[in-house]
Amino acid sequence: MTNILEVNNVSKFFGGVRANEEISLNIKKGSIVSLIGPNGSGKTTLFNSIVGTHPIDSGSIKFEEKELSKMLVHEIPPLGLLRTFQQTKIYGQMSCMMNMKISKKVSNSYKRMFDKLPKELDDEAEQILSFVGLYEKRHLRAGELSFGQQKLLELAMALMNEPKMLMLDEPTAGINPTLINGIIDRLIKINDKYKITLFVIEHNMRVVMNLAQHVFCMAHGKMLADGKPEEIKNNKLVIDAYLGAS
Amino acid sequence: MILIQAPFLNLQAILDGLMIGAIFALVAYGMALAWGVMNIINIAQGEFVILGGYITFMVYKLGFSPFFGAPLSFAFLFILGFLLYKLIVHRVVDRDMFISILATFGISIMIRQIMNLIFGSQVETALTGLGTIFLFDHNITIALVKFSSFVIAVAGALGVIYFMKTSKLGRAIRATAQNPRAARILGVDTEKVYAYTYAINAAICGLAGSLVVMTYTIHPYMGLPYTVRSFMIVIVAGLGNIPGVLASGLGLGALEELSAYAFGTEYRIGLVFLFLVIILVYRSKKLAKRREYLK
Amino acid sequence: MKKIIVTFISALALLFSYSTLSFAKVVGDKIILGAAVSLTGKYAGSGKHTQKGYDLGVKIVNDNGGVKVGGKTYKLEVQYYDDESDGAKAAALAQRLIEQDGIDYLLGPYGSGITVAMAPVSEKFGVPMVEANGAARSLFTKGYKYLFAVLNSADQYLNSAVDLMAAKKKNATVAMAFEQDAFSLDVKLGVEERIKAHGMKVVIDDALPKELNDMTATLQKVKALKPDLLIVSGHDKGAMTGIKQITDLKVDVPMVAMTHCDSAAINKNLGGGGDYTLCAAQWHKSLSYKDEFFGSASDYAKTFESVYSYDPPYQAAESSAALLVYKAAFERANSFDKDKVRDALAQTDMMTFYGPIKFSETGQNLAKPMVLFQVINGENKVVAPEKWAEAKLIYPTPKWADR
Amino acid sequence: MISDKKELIGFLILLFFGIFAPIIAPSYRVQFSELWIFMVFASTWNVQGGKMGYNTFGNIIFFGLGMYVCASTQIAFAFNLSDWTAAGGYKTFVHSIPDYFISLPIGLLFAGIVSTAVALVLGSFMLILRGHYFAIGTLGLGIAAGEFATTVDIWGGGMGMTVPVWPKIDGQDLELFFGVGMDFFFYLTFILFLFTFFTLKWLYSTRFGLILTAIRDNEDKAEAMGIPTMRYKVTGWLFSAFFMGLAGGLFGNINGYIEPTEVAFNGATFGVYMVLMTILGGKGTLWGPIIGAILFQLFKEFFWTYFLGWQLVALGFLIVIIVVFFPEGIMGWLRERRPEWFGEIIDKKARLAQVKININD
Repeated sequence: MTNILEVNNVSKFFGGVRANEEISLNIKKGSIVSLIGPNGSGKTTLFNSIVGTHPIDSGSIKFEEKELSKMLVHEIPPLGLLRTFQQTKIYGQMSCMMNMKISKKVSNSYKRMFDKLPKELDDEAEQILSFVGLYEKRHLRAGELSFGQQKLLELAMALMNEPKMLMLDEPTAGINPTLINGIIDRLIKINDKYKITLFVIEHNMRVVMNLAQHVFCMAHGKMLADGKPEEIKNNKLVIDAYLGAS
Repeated sequence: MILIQAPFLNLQAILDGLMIGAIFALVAYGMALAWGVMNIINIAQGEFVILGGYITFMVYKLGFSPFFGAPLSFAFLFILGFLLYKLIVHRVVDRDMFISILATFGISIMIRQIMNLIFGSQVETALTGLGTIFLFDHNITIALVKFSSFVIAVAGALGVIYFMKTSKLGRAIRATAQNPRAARILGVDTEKVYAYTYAINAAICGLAGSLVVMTYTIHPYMGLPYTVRSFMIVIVAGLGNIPGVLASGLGLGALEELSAYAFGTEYRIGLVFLFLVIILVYRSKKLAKRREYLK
Repeated sequence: MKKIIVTFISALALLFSYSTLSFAKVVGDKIILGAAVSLTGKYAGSGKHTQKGYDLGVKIVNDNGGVKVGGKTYKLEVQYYDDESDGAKAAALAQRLIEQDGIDYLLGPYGSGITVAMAPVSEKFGVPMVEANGAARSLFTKGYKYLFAVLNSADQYLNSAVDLMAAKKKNATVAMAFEQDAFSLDVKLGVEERIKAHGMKVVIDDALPKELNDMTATLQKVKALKPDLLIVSGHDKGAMTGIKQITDLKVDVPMVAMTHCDSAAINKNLGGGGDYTLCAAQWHKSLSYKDEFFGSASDYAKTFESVYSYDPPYQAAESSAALLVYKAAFERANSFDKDKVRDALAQTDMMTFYGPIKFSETGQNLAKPMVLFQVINGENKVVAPEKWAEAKLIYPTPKWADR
Repeated sequence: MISDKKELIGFLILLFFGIFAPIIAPSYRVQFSELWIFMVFASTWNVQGGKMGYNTFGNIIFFGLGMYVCASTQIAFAFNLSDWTAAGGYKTFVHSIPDYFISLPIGLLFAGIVSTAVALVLGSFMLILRGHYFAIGTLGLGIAAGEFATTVDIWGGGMGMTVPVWPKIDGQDLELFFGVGMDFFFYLTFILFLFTFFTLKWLYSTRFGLILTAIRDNEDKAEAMGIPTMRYKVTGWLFSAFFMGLAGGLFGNINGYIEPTEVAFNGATFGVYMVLMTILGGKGTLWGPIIGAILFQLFKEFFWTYFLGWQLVALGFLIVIIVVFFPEGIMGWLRERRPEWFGEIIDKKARLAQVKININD
């Protein structure tokens, strides 16, 4: 199977701090991959580097053979690579439906700028909202949702955009534990129903074990180890890193 | 081009510039304080200055030397600032900054009009009776009053900085500036700190004002340029960079004078504002390269 | 949307509450004149002189039997608005005075710029406006029919100063600093003509900003280039700032000429710094004009001082004169029809404490000359024209070293 | 075009005043024209300040610019502009009737176009700034514009310039079928308001409108979702600039006299009014600015009449009250009280639908 994302020797420094150092990883098309590591190990920085939030100091990032590292933030999603945020980012003053409708992928040509939103969008949006279980809240202002619900909404918005690959930053953080299994099921469903590659930062090992087919582990800005979940679980370095960190 | 015909004028211009720049720097320092600590932009800055000027002018009218007015203006504006905080400003401190801009703008209008109603809007100035020094056989002229106001301004600024470094309140203010929540947890009464910060800011403006009325002229509607100048100075220096504020204050003064010599006084205000825009854009362009923006 | 409806109803209510309280041009025994003067804003200083001038005029006219029209005596009254020294607002207010308050006779605002903004309105509605503080000559070049100015136009202000200079020194050098506004730029036009006529040389020509409080740059240039004559025009703040900094910097110029010296009271406020300055004035209390209401010019000064306890600047005097003009016009017209009054105004030819008033075709008062006085140890002494000179011109200004 | 009933009522009321004001209250035409223009101010400011979350003090630039461009086009159409402005004009210039009515629309058109073009240039670098930096930056720009306009001699510099007067036929104002100059411009301003109102109504109903709101709520997210925000921000500014330009052109003609810092680029009054009106009525809504403008105009007239000399103190006080106690404005207050009016509902009955979907999933 081909690689959808290839990260080669990416380094990012903030002043003296080595946030990412010589990170390399490949992600296979259609797989579910998880990225773990103690806090401050540079996971989110890596996400930011990939989606162009900040320029990287060295290395290369290829998404379907296209070099991302020189692209601007808004140029990357149209390629089909999307990310969600650890601290949820949603359009607080607008209703959930609006949040969904805007997220629909449309070309940004000046011609299409002033299109009306097609009716069938409502249907699609409602489908996906109900899929993540926000259907009845759909007319509320997104800002009024709980943190967990906002996470779900952000996920739904991402789906609305029909990406090829989705990068989720701690999708289960702050979500009611009883719902977590539901989330896992849905993520898996997303993966095989919509054929979306998932790249998930996650702390909750249970989620990782049930979700990921392949796991990368970072520590202190370096790639520590990678492999099948079970291997990682029993990997000495990984355990030390976590213990060392916690 | 007169600056080339008479080379001494350049030096003259820079000297004049530094002397007016000191006053700008003082006002700007006040703004930086309020901005850094309370995260509000005080549009009423200029009106505080002019009001301070009028207090000193009153003292002068009563027949005292305006120099006695300086501490009085300082004290009066301190009280006024404190009251204003308690009445209005404390309601906008933790709000969106634009709210604070508008609110203080409202305050500035009120102060301006009330000054006009109380003092009338004749152009006023206070005479110190100080002489003039000539250097390089009359090629360089320095009005002593300007020079002394320069000294007072610098002394005032340094005084406040010293106060910030040493006194208990000063330390509390600096702590709050760095991290209000942490400061609160450590038992700093941030409300009190804010109140005093705003009062100190006003007081500084008052001092500057009394220097303005001694050196130049005032009337109730001359506030805004001081506000915008100080804003610009703070932007150029960067928040929390006190020496930077003083430096760029002096720099702006010199630049203005030079431009006034070169293009004529008429462009002066326009250039100030244009310069402000250029600085803003330039700095954010630079940040944009790092895909960031001025926060 | 209920809110909107409520709003509109209240809007309607307020609307008509206005129209009920709007004045008529003549109520009972009162003739109501309308005026928008600068009570706030950058011209408020002079604007208040104007208002006091009007009020004093009204008072005196009313105390001396008021206005007799059709055998009935009426009292004058002025309805004021505050134009905030803002041309746009002034124009709107003029419209408001005419349309909502039903005013048929306007008094001018303070300042050329604002008069220029108001004149089109009075013209549009055919309402006569007697103005006493708008000197811009553009006012008299537009063929306005309803505008009457009791004062000389700005381009005559400082000409005699230039002439004096020319008399003292052949091809002298001149430094000029003018504010960028309708008034000062007109002063400049006049001055430039004279300068050309005398073949003088302009060495400095600076433009001053409207929010002026520092002229150092200009004055330092003057120090460097040593012109014979320095001319400054920038309303009160120009005069104040100029003298103040000339004093501070000890700038030696043989002759300094300014406008607005007396409204800024530079002879009192600046501790002798203003001495020897030449000042253009529309009027001066030492002039020998007379009328039966105020008496002589100096009587006017006394009356004014007794009421407002300061020396009347000419802005006040000319404003008071405007009221006399109206009184005479009403009585001549013997009617309140605004066009009759307008025609009566056009025929005005009278002597007042302020000087002779006779309007040209364009509504300009050409009968009265400007005067030029010099501040001589704290006193304003007329030095030109010869006819009224009460003191001899002191030239050159003594060096600061010797003062 | 107007679906909602409440909206319809509001609109009909506006229409009523728009058409009949000169008849029922002829002496208030000026205030009404001003009111329509204020509504344009507020509505266009709302595109940045309300919808997009970019609080600008700079929209006044386009107003002033439009004023000058329109006037000078009108003049240049018939005469030599520099003659006209030279020293306030020694000759008197009078437009012939056809000249007047041909030059006016051309002038207005130019006013709109030039303002828009300038907005494109300014926007492309000013809109990099965010938050209060943008606010103060545009403030500086606005004041600088006024200061530099005083140095443009072709526009009469600090003296200002007069605008062609309404044509006269042997001394009498030309009567059109609906009245003289004042009425003419009254109706023009009203038409301009309608034009603005419906354009913005349409704009807000498109994807573009939604994206503006998205930018306000979370610009980073919008970018992360692949929206080139800069392009949308600039385009949004173009709309405001165009209508402000037209408004300026009309205002110049109504006022009859243009002066740089007091009439054209008067940021201290108009520049601030438009912000207040919008906040008073409610940012980010279509009707908020309109309500705000009405209330503000009422306040203003009231102060002028009953607070002579104190009116600006009162205004300052009003500003403080508004921003301190009603930062959300009237519409915001309504939204708190009546969320359902704004379609904020928890849709209980739809649970069934949800189940259905899950099944066939």
